[in-house]
Amino acid sequence: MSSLGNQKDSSASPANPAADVILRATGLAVAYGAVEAVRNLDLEVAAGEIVVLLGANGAGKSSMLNAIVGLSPRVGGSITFEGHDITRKSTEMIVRSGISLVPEGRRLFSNMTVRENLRLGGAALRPAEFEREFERLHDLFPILRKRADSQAGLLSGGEQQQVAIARALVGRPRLLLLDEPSLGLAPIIVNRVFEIIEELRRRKVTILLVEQNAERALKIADRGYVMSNGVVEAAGRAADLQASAIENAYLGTAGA
Amino acid sequence: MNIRMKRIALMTAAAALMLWPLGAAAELKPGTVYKIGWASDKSNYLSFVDEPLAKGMEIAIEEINAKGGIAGKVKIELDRRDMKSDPMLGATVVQELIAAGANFIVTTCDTDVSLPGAQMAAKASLPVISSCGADAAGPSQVPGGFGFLNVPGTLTQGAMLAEYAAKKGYKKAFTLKSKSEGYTHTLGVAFEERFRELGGEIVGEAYYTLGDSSYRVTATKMASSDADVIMTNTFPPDTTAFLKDLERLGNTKPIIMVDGNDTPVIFDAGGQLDISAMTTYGGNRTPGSAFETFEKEYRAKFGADPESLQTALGYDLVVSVAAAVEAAGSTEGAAVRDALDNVENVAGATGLISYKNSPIGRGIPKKDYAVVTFDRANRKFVVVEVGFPQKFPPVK
Amino acid sequence: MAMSQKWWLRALIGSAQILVLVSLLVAAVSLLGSSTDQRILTVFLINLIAAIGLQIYTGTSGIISFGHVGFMALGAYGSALFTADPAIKAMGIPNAPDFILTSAMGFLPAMLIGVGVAAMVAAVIGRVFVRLGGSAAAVATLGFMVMVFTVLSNAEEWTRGAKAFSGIPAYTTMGWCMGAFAVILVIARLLRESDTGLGLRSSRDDAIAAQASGVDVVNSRYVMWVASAACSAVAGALYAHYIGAILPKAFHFELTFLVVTMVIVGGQSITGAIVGTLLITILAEALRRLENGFSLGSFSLSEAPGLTTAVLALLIVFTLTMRPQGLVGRWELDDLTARWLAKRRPAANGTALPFEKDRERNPAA
Amino acid sequence: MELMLQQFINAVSLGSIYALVALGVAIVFSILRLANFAHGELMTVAGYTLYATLLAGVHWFLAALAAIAASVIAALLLERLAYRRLRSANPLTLLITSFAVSVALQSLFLLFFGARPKGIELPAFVDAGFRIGQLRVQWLDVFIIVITGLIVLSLHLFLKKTVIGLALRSAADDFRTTRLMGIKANAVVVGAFMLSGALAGIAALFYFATVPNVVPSSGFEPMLKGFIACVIGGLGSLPAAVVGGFLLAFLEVGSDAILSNSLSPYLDAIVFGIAIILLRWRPGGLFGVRMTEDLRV
Repeated sequence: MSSLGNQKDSSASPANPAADVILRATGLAVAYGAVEAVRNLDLEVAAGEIVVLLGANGAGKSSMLNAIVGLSPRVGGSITFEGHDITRKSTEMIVRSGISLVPEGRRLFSNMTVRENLRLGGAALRPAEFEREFERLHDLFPILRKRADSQAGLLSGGEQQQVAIARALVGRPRLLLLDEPSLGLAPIIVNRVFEIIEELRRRKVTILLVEQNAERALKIADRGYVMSNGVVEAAGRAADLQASAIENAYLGTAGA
Repeated sequence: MNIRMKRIALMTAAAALMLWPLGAAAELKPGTVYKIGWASDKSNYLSFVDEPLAKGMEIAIEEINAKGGIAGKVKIELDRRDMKSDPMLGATVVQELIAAGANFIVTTCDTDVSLPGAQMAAKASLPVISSCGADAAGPSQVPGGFGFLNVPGTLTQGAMLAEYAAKKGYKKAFTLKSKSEGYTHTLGVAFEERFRELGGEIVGEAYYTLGDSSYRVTATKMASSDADVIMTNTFPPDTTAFLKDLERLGNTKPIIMVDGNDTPVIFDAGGQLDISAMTTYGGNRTPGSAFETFEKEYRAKFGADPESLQTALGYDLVVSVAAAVEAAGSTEGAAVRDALDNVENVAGATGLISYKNSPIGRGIPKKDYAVVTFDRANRKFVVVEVGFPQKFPPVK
Repeated sequence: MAMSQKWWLRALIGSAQILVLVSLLVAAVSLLGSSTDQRILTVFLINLIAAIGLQIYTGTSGIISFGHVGFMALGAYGSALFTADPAIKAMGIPNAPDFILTSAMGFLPAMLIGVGVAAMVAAVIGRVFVRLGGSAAAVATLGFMVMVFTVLSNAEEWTRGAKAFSGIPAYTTMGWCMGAFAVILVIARLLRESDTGLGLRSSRDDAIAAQASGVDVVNSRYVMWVASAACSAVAGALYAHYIGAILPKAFHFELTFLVVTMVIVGGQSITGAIVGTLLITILAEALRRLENGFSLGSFSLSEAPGLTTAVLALLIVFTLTMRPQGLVGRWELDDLTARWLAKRRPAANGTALPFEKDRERNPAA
Repeated sequence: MELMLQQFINAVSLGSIYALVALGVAIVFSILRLANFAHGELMTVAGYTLYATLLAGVHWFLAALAAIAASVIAALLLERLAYRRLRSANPLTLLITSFAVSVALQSLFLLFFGARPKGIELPAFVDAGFRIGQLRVQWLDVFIIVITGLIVLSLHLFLKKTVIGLALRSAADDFRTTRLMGIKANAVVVGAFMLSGALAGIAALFYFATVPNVVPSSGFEPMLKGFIACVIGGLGSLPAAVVGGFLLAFLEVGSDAILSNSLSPYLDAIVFGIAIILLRWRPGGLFGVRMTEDLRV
């Protein structure tokens, strides 16, 4: 449909035009005081897709994710989720409407147990429902069974990342936002994280992923956006982006 | 007339001569107003005594003004302003009152907090009285002899309490004092001094901080001591908390208390009151007494029983000042000061008041104390003894 | 012009600007005000010195102290004991040591003794306090204030205990107050603009980063702590020699909260302390006069005790709700005037203004 | 021996009240970093409610419930009217605001009820007790200690087992991430103030059972004690608040019980002195480690 260099054209549309677009950001702008983090950004995610946001540090990727859930100060544009305008909604209402964010650095409640962390992730669920969801997650995250009553802060980084993802999933979100899930993890653990993401894909979970590890991210993603200095520099099918990205210095120098 | 008395009489005469021209110049003119300026606490912790005092003063002022004023000529006006128990603001307010034409200054119910304001009044040659502050050293710290107290002070009351205790046959006392204030300390010390003098022994001393809620450690110590009487220098709400703690420990030792507790709130303390007594003012409370008349007037005006003894002290203050102004025949500061110094047997609500030749010290009135017990069923005080201590510690 | 300005020059210019404004205020009240107004002005200046004293520590370290009124008390008693009339001391504190009983010093040497005592106490206990931040500091300093109060209330041989210590000569005049104010203002600004002060201020937001860039936070705080205690003691000495009779209760919770509120409402700068003191003095006085003046007719405001205090407290809440950083935030008067000048004459060469340059490191939270 | 046991009971009973006050202070602090000076006034509200209802002849049990309800309502009003706008302000501003709120409330109490103490007519059982040998035990103490134990236990279970409880804990740890769980920020803050108000109300019942009078400034002393207890234990941690409360009570009772006459007037100074030394040794309090720099400007 499009190739690298065609900015913000129809390539921003989902891979499968028939699929429903569930998240749509239009002309989004985010600013911290005088510092603009994201400018005039258009982005779409369709049901069942994995979309990856790429870019160097400070490109505005995390600000973008945070803006979707209302944690970053949005100064312009709009966001709709499943047809509803969520631009002015509070974080908790956005989360309750079906979007879940796994924040950068995992941010588990370190003084609480794994089980308690997950219970909060499913805060809206009734106890019985929660138990069912908790059980359901066990095959994907065996760690939950083993360490359910361990203090979250005492787990290893990889284990914490799994718990963080599980915590985001337990409330059965229709869109999962993953912020740098492989950051600071050993390579072997990173493999495990990507395995989990692939498994989620098989289970038809819609994911918007922010990732530094472009090569691996593009392998599992359907589509990708490349951000630099707060704007989208390129967008398109993951395969196209991948081919160009490897030979092009875009990703390495995007933040320069 | 002995030589000393003669000398005093001569000196008084001389003073009167010296003041003559001034007095003549400011002779009481009909239709004029005598303004009492009061730097009072309306909104801080001393307001709990100044508020009832104000009501008592109001009654006395109405009574006097209804008869045409002092000597039938000069009406009294009260200008009461808030000093929030702050000594610095107290001095400011006194200055303001002087500027507003006050003839006489009243300060709040604490001689120590009052002192800066009192000194300010003295500098302007106005007599000044603490509404119910009780430190006998107070007047001597105000220059020019302008300082007065409205009550006989902690030394005499402490001695009165000690004499009562000795009369009851108590030998060993345990005292509770606080160094948070002068009143809560000097009275207890005077009691101890006089009690020892009478052959008693102080077997224990405890201290509290004003506003403490728990007296259990102290109460436990007291209950388990070999004291045969407990003397406390507290006032409510501290007293009620203290007595409750004693009650719950099953204390049976008699408790003697001080005038700060002369308020119906004390009856919340419960059972321990049955074995307690208290010194206070207002000796004679029998039917037909000045005290009873005052209470009647109070009820007529405010539709309720006086909320504390301070109401009567407020009445006393005004009648003493009015008597002095009448005797001076002048509203001039120094003249009123000298006249107040010579006031003798003025009928106040709490009995006869005399500043003349005060045995305690210049500026400090002599009036009888009462020892009262508690009629819990009717929430009334019962006078068991009236009098004044034989001896008391000197002013320090 | 601003770029090359030396830190000490900036401090002096800033002090001079404030001094001019306060002098104008003093002149106006002295010429036009009643005797009561002048009295209130003197009390205002004493509170001002106390507030600046506290701000020297709080404004630079970002740590609150509820203990500085304790230093005021030490300054007050220290100075009063050496100046009071020996005849009165012989009556009031006959058991005090001879060097106190016989002493009848002038104001300045006695004040310096009071200041010295406070500074010494601050130096001894300072090492403990400067390591505390946050609530721990709040409670510990409050504890220090209670300890001073308790000791003064109990040291009957020296202080007459809880009773008023009187006979203190009325040395405090408007001239003394203005002189002391000027000196302390300059000291405060110099400390604030010095490397120590600047480094410490940068540590308020990020202590670790500041330490990494070479700021010795603990020692810098210690310097400010002792200096601020000494300045508070000056306020105490002026207080004692103005009021003529002091008692421990005068230096307790109420004065503590008054001074702390003045500082917090004003902001984090020396100018802030002044603005806060001015605002609270004016509000309290206006309400007080309203209460006293409103006694005509059937309704009298003075029959509603506590109402004016409640109104004052609510105004403080309102002010802080509107401006959580305090009225002037972290700015000094000279920053504000420089900014104002810059707005009027758009900078031709685009050089950074001093406050922008220096305070970039220390942005408001 | 009996004397020591008696003082021990005194300390446990006193410690229970301190612990309840400290818990109330700590719950709000842990979530908002607000050292709420006006916590004492919540107790005073409960005190005046007790006074008014008992005076009106209401049964003591209903009066107690009314008192607790009143302080919960007062806590919620404070949150809504005074603190909500300041939620992101720095802790020192919050502290001074809460102090000003405390002064304002005291002035309003003075305006409505006057400065004189108002007597609270306690039911007779409050004074009843029994003896074990020489030891005199009051039912009130038993009651205070048992109820405090139950409250601490049920609070523990509440924080451990319910989603709201978990949310309160997680908000104390990381407010932002708590919101990412779909938990309403307002609900958490309001919940914290409700709990704090309820604890203040219950603490007030016990407090006014020992001091049967209420004055406008009644709440100041217990608030200060609760605050000290929190800081000694470690601000921000609820178990630490409980331990701090008991520690402070034992410190006070212990020093008061053993001090000689010449030293006992210095009790306040000694208790504070020990607290300061403790803080010097562990600036975050005995059990708190992460909250040392909370109250910076």
